[in-house]
Amino acid sequence: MAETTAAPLPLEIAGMRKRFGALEVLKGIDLQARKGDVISIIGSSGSGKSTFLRCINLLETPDAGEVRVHGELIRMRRRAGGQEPASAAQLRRIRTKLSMVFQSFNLWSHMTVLDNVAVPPQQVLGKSRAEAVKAAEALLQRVGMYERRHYYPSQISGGQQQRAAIARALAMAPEVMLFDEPTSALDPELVGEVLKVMASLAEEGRTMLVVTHEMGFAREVSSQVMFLHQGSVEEFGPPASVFAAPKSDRLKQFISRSF
Amino acid sequence: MDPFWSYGLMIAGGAGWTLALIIAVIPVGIVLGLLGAAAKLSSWRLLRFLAESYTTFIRAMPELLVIFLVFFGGARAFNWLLAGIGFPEIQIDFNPFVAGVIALGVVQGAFATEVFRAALLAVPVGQTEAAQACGFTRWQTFRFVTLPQVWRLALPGLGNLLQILIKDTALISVVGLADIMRNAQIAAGATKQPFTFLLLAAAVYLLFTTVATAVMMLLERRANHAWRRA
Amino acid sequence: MKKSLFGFAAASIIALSAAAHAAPKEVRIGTEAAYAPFEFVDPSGKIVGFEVELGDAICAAAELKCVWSNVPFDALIPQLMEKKIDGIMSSMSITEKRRKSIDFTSKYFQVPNAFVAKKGTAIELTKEGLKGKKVGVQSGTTNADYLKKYFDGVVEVVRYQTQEEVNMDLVNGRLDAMVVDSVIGTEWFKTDQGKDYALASPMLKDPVFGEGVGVGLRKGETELKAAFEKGVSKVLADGTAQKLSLKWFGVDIYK
Amino acid sequence: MDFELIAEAWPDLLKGAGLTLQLLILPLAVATILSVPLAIARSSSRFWVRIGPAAYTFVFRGTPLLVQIFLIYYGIGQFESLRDGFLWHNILSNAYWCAMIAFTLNNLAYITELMRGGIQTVPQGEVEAARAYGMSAFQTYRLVILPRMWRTILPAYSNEVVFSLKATSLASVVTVLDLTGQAKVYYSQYYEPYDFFIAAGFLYLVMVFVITRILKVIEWLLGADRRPVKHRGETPAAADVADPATGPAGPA
Repeated sequence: MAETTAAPLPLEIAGMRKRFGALEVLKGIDLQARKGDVISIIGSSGSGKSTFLRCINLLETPDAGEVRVHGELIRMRRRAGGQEPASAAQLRRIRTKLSMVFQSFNLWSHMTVLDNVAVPPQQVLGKSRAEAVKAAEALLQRVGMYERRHYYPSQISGGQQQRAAIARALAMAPEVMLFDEPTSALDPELVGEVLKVMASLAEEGRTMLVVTHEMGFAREVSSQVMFLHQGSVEEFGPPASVFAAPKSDRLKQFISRSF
Repeated sequence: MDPFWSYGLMIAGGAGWTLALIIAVIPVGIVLGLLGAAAKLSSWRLLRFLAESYTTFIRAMPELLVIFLVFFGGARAFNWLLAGIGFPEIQIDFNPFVAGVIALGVVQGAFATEVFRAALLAVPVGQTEAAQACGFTRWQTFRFVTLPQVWRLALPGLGNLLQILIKDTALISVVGLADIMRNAQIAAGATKQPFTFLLLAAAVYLLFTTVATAVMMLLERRANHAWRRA
Repeated sequence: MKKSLFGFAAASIIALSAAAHAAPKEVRIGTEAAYAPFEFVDPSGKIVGFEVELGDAICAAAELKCVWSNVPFDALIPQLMEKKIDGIMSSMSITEKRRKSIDFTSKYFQVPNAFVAKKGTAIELTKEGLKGKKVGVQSGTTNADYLKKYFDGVVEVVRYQTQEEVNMDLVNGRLDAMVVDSVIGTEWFKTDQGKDYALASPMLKDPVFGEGVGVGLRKGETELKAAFEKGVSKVLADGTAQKLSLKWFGVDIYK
Repeated sequence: MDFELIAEAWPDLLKGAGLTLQLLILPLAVATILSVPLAIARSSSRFWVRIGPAAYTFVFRGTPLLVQIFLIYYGIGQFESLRDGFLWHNILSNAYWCAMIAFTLNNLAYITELMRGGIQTVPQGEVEAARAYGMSAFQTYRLVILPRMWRTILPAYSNEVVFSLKATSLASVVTVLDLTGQAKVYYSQYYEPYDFFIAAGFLYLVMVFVITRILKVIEWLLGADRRPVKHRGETPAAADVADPATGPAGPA
């Protein structure tokens, strides 16, 4: 895993720690994602997997640890009781390289599907409206949402919303995509359409971090699986080894409950 | 005595009238509001029409104009009305206080109608159905099931109305009630210190509205008792 | 159930307000007590002033029990007509226009009116002299009628609820002048607030100002009018009025 | 009712209604604009940022507008130094502007609280999404929070506009001849309580009706995101009609 390459890795995380009050949620986590890696992060609820993902793009501020995106370190500075990003501008720039897909979609409900996808590149990346719309339309086609592009989020199903949200994430042309339990809020019959889109992204060679409960996806699509338990990495490896030959008892137990 | 203190005392005395006005208007507003809500939800079209016109007109009229109408024209209208229904000997004295109670009561009633109507509609149908299934009469259902819940649902709206009422009482000073505002104006005119005395009046009103907010919060907490977890 | 509730509400409103009508000998006098030194509210909340003392003397001479109530000036006549009060003593001049609505006793004093402005200002009573000036008056007074009759569209007439507000705004500099009772003016010049002001025109003589101040009464109340007439002539004849004038103004306004 | 009297007063009443509209629109517009930064400060998590606006709205919502107008119109005259100044000669000496200032300050307090409520109801997830996509605080407010807030508060805002319209009648107390002021002048000339006040009331009713209709239309226009879909009358090109479920074909 710790293989050295000349080109910087898309995402490197070292020693990430986070506590909420007395509870230590992340106890020093390291992760390196190579280009094209699809890393599934699994674990029971409360294992810290969502917090880990949210700490990567600093929606939660970690107490300690380093995040490097394409070799660039997100600079932090100390402040009373922890740390904070040193440069808001740098953070914003790096966040554009780490697109996030949320559990509850979080589409902007006052914008049409098209605007949801076109506005961030236009506003944040400074693209022209025409360019942003053209790109957005192509991406919506890609996720099968083109003919719904003038609908508002409340007018379409959860699965459609999540596919639109994925298009929104793609529109930023991100280095790494972060998926925070993207199918957990969906009715079972809608899960498939979202997973299918994600699988096609993996096929394209996108670098993805996916917090998920979908063991089928983790086993069949991902290149690496990270099993978190109480804030620590319990096991890490290719799905074949993690699922077929789990070493720890906890993972064995987890797997037996999950299938 | 130093004029500041004597006029200050006069403004404090005016607070008595303001308080009396508030206390007198509240029941008028609540009764008119309940009647209005009942009329709006009744199956009788004429009643619905009357209640609808009442709230539409009154809620569109400036309070000051309602006060002028009642104060300058109320006695004539009322005496005419009373003579019409056969009580020519009854004379109603529309002094500023009575005019204030009627004008503000009518205004509060129009707003309270909307508050009660919304609250009545918000009581789930299942609740009354359950009561009827237990063999309650319609009155018992209203008294023991609907009303307590309406009260709880209407309280926040009524709290807003109380705030409006407290501030609206100041308008009665324009037709001469010796309330906080009027006395503050007298003090302002007599002392050359309008800012000082008007600020004092503002402080007294702020005290009133703050206490009213606290009281309403207390009432809401009590009314919500059953809905709180132990 | 609804009917009885409404009946109850109506009955309680009537009970609330009908009580005052039982004793007929009591006469309710309306005055607008923001007109120092004729009538004003002292810090203890009592209505006092020259006209109040004179009115009490008139009532005593007429063998009536007078109760004073403070009513906005432009509400006095309507209140009288609607029987909320029984008489008006509020420096209200006897005019033809008011006679259409109410009755008056003979006058118990008469004070000419004039323009008041900053000391040293002389106001020319012509359209050119007053052009564009902002002139304050109390709403519903003969002063307002005068300006409307002769200078409508020439001066900007600013109407106030009370005379005290006119005084305040003249001092505040929002007005160029005011038209007011000359006695009100001269008394006000003695106060700290009014010390920089003076009469700025000759006394105004015009029918709009009426024939002096009388007690305003409802039409047709001959008995009450006779009683007040008796009272008025008595205080004028026995020197009470002159004495009160000296007490309040330092001059005899009856000369 | 005496229609001849009303006819005589009518032109002046209309003139008064025009003034009433001015007293409504200008203060409302200024207050609405100023409310945005104030509401943002008011909902700040930092005590020292939020205390100022909080105190302001507490005082201005807790005291009668009449007191506020009197304080501005008569009260300020107490300070002689001010009476010689530029501000006095150009603005404060004019009752019209004093009323405008009082209404603006009053509206500002109410609309600020309204907007604070609206800002608080914006779903945290949508704000988070804006941050996650690299939007600055300013962009987040402009593109996500404020548009959402407007849609939430519009019905309450309409109520505020109606209240504000009614409140303009208080300008008549400081000599402004607005609609109520004109009615009062005619009343004190003729002592006919019904004609002028009812005619004025009718004009207020018309204004309320028209204003609420306009606001309803705006509400409707902004409410597209919450209405069920109607057919939008556009035929998607044949290429777009890929089955959404199988469209982005990929191995599963």
